[in-house]
Amino acid sequence: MNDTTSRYRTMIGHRLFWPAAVLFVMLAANTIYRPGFLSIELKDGHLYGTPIDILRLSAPLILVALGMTLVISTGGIDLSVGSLCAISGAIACMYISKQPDQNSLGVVLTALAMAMGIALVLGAWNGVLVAVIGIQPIIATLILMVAGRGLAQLITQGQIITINSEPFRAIGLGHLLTLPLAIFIALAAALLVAAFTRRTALGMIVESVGGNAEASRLAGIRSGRVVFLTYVLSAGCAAIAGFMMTANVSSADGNAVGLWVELDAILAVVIGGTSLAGGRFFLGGTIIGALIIQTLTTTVYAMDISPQTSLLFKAVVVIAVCLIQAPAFRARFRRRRRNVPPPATIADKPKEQVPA
Amino acid sequence: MTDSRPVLTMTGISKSFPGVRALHDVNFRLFPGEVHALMGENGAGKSTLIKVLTGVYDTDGGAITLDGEPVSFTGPMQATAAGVSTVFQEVNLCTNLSVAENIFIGREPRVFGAVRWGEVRRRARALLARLDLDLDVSAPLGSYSLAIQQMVAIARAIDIKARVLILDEPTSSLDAGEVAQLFRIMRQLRDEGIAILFVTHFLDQVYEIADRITVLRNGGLVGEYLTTELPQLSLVERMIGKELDVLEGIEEHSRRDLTALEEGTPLVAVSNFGRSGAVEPFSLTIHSGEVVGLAGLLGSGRTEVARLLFGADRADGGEVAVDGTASSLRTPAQAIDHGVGFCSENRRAEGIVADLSVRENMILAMQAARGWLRPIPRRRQDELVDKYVKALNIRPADPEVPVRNLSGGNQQKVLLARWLITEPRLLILDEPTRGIDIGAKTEIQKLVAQLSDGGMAVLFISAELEEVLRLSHKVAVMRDRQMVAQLANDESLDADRIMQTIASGSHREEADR
Amino acid sequence: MTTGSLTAGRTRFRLPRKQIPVLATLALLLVMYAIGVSQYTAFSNVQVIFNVFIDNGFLLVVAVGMTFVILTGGIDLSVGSVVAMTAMVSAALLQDGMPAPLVLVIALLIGPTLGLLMGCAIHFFEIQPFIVTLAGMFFARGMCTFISGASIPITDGFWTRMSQERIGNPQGNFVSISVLIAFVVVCIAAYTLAYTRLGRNVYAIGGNPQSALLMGLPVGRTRIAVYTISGLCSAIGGILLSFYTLSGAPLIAVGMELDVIAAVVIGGTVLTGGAGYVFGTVLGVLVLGVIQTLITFDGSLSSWWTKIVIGGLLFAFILLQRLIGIRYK
Amino acid sequence: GNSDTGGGGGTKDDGKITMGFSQVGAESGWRTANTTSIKESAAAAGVELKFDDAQQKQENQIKAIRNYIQQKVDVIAFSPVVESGWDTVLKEAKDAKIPVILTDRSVDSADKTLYKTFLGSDFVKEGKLAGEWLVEQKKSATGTVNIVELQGNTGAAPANDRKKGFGEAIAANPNLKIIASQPGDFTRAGGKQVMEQFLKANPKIDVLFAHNDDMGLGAIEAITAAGKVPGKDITIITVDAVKDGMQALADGKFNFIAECSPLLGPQLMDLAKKVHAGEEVPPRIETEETTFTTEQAKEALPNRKY
Ligand SMILES: Nc1ncnc2c1ncn2[C@@H]1O[C@H](COP(=O)(O)OP(=O)(O)OP(=O)(O)O)[C@@H](O)[C@H]1O
Ligand SMILES: Nc1ncnc2c1ncn2[C@@H]1O[C@H](COP(=O)(O)OP(=O)(O)OP(=O)(O)O)[C@@H](O)[C@H]1O
Ligand SMILES: [Mg+2]
Ligand SMILES: [Mg+2]
Repeated sequence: MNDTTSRYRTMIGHRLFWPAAVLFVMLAANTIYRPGFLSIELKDGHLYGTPIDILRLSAPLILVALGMTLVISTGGIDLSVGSLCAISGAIACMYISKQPDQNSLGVVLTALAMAMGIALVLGAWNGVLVAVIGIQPIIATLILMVAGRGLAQLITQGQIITINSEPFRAIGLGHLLTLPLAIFIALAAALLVAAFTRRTALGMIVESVGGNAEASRLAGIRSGRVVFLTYVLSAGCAAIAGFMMTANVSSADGNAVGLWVELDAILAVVIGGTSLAGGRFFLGGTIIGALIIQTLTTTVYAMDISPQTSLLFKAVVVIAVCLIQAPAFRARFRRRRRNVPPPATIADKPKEQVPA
Repeated sequence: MTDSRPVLTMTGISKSFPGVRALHDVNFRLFPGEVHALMGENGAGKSTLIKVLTGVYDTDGGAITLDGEPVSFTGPMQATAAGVSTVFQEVNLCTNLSVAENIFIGREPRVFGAVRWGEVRRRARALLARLDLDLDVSAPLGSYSLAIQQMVAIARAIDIKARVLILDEPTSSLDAGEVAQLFRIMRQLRDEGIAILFVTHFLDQVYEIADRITVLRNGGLVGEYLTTELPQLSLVERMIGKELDVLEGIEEHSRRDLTALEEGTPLVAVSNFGRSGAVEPFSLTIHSGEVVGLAGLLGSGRTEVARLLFGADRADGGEVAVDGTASSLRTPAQAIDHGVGFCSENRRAEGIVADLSVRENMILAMQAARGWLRPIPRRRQDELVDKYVKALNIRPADPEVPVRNLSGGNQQKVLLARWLITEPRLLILDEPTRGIDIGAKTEIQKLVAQLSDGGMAVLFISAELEEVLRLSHKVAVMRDRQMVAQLANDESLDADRIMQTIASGSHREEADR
Repeated sequence: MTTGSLTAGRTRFRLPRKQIPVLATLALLLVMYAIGVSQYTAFSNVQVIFNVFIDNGFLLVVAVGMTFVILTGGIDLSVGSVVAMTAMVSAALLQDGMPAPLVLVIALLIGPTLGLLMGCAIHFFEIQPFIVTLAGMFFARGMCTFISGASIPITDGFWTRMSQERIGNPQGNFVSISVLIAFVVVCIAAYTLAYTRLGRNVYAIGGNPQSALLMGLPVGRTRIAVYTISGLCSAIGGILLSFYTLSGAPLIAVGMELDVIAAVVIGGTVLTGGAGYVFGTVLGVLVLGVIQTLITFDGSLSSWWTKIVIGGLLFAFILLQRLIGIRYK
Repeated sequence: GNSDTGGGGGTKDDGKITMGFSQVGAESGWRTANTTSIKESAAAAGVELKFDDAQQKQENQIKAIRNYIQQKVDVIAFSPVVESGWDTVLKEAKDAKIPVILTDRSVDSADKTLYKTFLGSDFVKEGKLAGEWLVEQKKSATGTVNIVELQGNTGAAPANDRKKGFGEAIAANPNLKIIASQPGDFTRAGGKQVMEQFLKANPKIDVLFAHNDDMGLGAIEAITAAGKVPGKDITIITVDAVKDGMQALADGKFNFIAECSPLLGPQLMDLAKKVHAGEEVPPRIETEETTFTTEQAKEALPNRKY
């Protein structure tokens, strides 16, 4: 085996290769369809262009998906993130709208702190249900998913709260160094989470708990605390995403903010290579997953795919992405080419009982 | 001996995993009416050969014939249908199903497609009776100890009317009585003309039951021998590829003067420690540098004692003193804080985290004790891991492979390393030598002796009485989930006396010194 | 050496343990019903109970299918969309004048076919069920809007009869035909899970798929079968829904998968698989139904309070269920 | 006047009318205004209201109606989530002799006796009004006028009907061309994101027709961000006339709004009383709605409640 092929092999074997390849193909397809797709221009000191849009629009999803990655890695799931986005956005906007000077930085910071605080409390609530009381995560977070929408609407009294606050708007639409601020926020969050998990031992401990909760307990890990922490973290990420979503349109809509974002986030996590059964997690993969999803959405609009077929299109792409990534599929494909009968596929992953 | 045609042949079998060549051009044959032992160190490729045979893995090359016909199974289902019945290493049953179901699932007696539950239970009871087991067959399998699960797996395999029976380390968690029971049945089956492939690390067992031996080393075939023509020593030499000089040194260690140790405050002293439904309250003191052996039959409650002492289960009552001060051992984390370590007998469910790498598995307990905010520096991790990979001879020696890819015995060593890294003051070892090859086993025994010399206390549980006797200063005997005796390990103590204690349970006066 | 025969195993109390979650659910359900009766006079009408069944017949059928999937440790997110697609296809075909029996056959084939395909993708390519069925969900929902952007009414005589036939006393207490169909489905499912090999394999795979494989069980076939069954149940659910609403609407049953999963889990089935009963699922569906009935009977909640109260009741219920479960374990 | 003897579910003959109302949900500001209007008017009119939020699900509405039948309310009113599929339950209501009033959205039952009357807006007409205004504005335009459309939720009646009405109206001038049409889900975020892509994909956009104010408001953000001036570079037409939308219209960011009034409460209570008393009511009552231009908006804005 010569050097180039082996390097080629390791590249192909890298976890992020396939998600990245899919993203690349999607961008390429768009560019072929509409040559201007990738062009970026500088206008009044800001960069504009579809790639920038994709980055900016995927920022909230990236945030939510980062938290979701950790939760999923413990073998859990957090369905309440969408509602948490709505609640945090609603609280922030509600507070700001009540203040005489909406443009004061102090007001905005207070609003953010308040909303973040409440989001963390709600995250802690999820954490207690899952880690202390031992309710199955999907149900535990379903409670807040349902009730949380109600809470968000309760806060806004069912109205759409419109505010006029430049500092708040900046979270969604501001610019820094010619790029949208949202990109930096998402990036900072990603780096923070990465540092938080990979520079400390938290990442490994989370993976250990997700991989085998009982073994982790017997190794002295206080898994309850770890699981609890991930739900709080997830809520925190969702809150920031909520700020971004509401800042984007300078208004809080308790009903629409973050609707179905939990599904997209889970999808991003899984496309990124993290197993829903828990265990290993890949933050880089998650980010690529989120970008894929946003590119998909943008593509639907850009190619003017009819609304009637856009969901079909999404289904096809999701399946294609996952098929290409699935080792079993690739193995089959390769073997077909080599003309050897297909093997028995075995699920080699022993199943660990995750506490409900 | 058999001179008929082999019922099963495997020729030129090769199998690679990413980065590991698990099997390389291995030949193997199995005659009807023989017990054929497959021997080799941990990671030699025994289990892989069996999995290739039964179609769990597909081969990279080679051919398999059954009754002269070339076969290529796509999975155990096909293999079973063709008359190859297998007990895989590690218990592979469904703990959520009942005992009876585990035995008969896939082959339930039915009328018009409906399972006859009464019949299933009746037959299960009858079958287990043959193995001298009296279980509640409708209780979930998970409520029984690993050893019993192992017996159930065997029961399932022997009930399948097969021509070839494969047993991958079936005896690793069984005690002598159970083994005898199993051998009785194996002989019976052999006499009926069934070919039996048997994997074990117990040499005595091999010489007791096997007619023929095939030795693997590092994924390659060393040779096929008739048991009668291969002395034990040369078998070992063939397995490990060098001469063996291991057993020396340990013997002296044991029967040492206990009184020297017993001075001063005990490291851990528990009294009236128990848990209803699991273990009757017991009292036990363990001093630094002392090795306490726990002896008893299957299900006598040894594991329960260990779990209580580690806080894996909560005790109902009783006092605990560590270093003479009252303490509590209510959670594993607490126990670890007190310097206790616990190597579970059930390594798959309670030991390894299969997804994580060897390195991560090893440092897990130490990291947990430090808390997640203080990660162990990578350099230090590598040092520690390196040290124990070498010390325990873990293979493959790459600490970054997922631990799931290691052979069973090597996984066990990783677990051991996990606890040694924490430098515990009391190490509880529940069946640490299970599934470990003879070389490694003596290494571990030596290690235990060394550790105790260095002042570590060890609670040692093993189904092998000889091992317990060789290592312990004191032997606590369990029967029916009661600690019936604690015997000093002096000249007068031997396996027979312990068995007697177990049988009669009348040595209470010697307990609680 | 001698061995005494082992008398292992605990036989402290035989019956409960496995059934405890289900029994807890049942008890709490009765308590909830009692609260309803004491608070609202009209709640005690027998018809209220019948209505819970009439209104949740399709949910029940779909939940039964989901029970199979969850018992194997999988999940099927496509059910809501498949229900909608089935209803849509039936409505569209009937509108085109196709005879009812033929429509029934076609409609009942679509769901299982999609389920089969998803099962194959999950088994052969080892893609996570969540993703495969999510794609299935997108696909089926896309098909709905593709067929028509607006709802299609059904005027076919057979459908109308199935919809409006009242079994029992038409003026007093009655149930619909859908309820009977749902019951038949429940019984068949319960029988399948308890008494057939397929059913037992489902539990085995849920317990430990790798062990099941090594025990020589047809893991692949079973896994594909459960997704097909779930597809079939969704198709039946879709037909029942089209009886129920006498129409096909592209956005009907949105989010139904969550209701269904919630019902199954409330009924005591563990999401990781291997433990649970169809009877539990029936109870789970009833719990959701009764919660909803309670809220409608109250009739004083604003939209947001409705959601908060549903969440609260769900929480109270699950908490109690959990506490009772722990208490008796 | 009423002799309130109260107690439990609405028993008949206590003089006070009990009404069961099943609302679609609380998906938009428009809807909450609608709900508030109904609740307030019920209180004012002395009608005991049983309110239920169906959370966008037809199944839930059917369930609610069944429960109202059990509770023997005097009148049932509801805004159907979808058009079809109400015959069975409406028949049950009819058998129980409970009159039914539809609000906001209609049903397509062939049997018109199943409900007493319909009260609400005509979405097709709203679309038409918007289209007609545009045709009028652009009648002198020579080249093609490129129109983009932000639709409501796929399949929702207002979306379908407004699209239809608008399309019919602009057919009058072949120069008017819809070059892109995508759902923005009635939300600001949706409107914004879709508009951004419209702007990228189409160099020349003259007109935006948004199916509601919120999407239009989102689109304004996108248009501004792209360096264009909403209301000038791109003519914006929307439907609804909620407060924020009216403000935008007054500010000249929108150009035209076709009203869709949520304040159905008073009319509904009137109808309920009439129906309960057995009076004949017309089978279809359309809410009084108007259209707004910038000037009219400036005038109307100060007394806008929602
Ligand atoms: N799924 C796998 N992926 C990668 N490597 C594997 C896998 N299974 C086994 N191996 C490797 O193949 C080699 C042979 O393993 P095998 O399990 O056959 O050993 P064994 O002889 O059964 O050992 P033991 O006595 O410890 O059970 C080992 O080096 C092991 O690490
Ligand atoms: N959760 C449980 N439910 C019911 N019975 C149990 C449970 N756990 C253990 N037992 C029973 O308690 C007894 C003691 O088990 P334990 O595992 O302590 O035995 P042991 O002496 O360690 O035996 P082994 O050699 O099998 O490990 C066994 O009979 C076992 O079946
Ligand atoms: Mg092995
Ligand atoms: Mg044990």
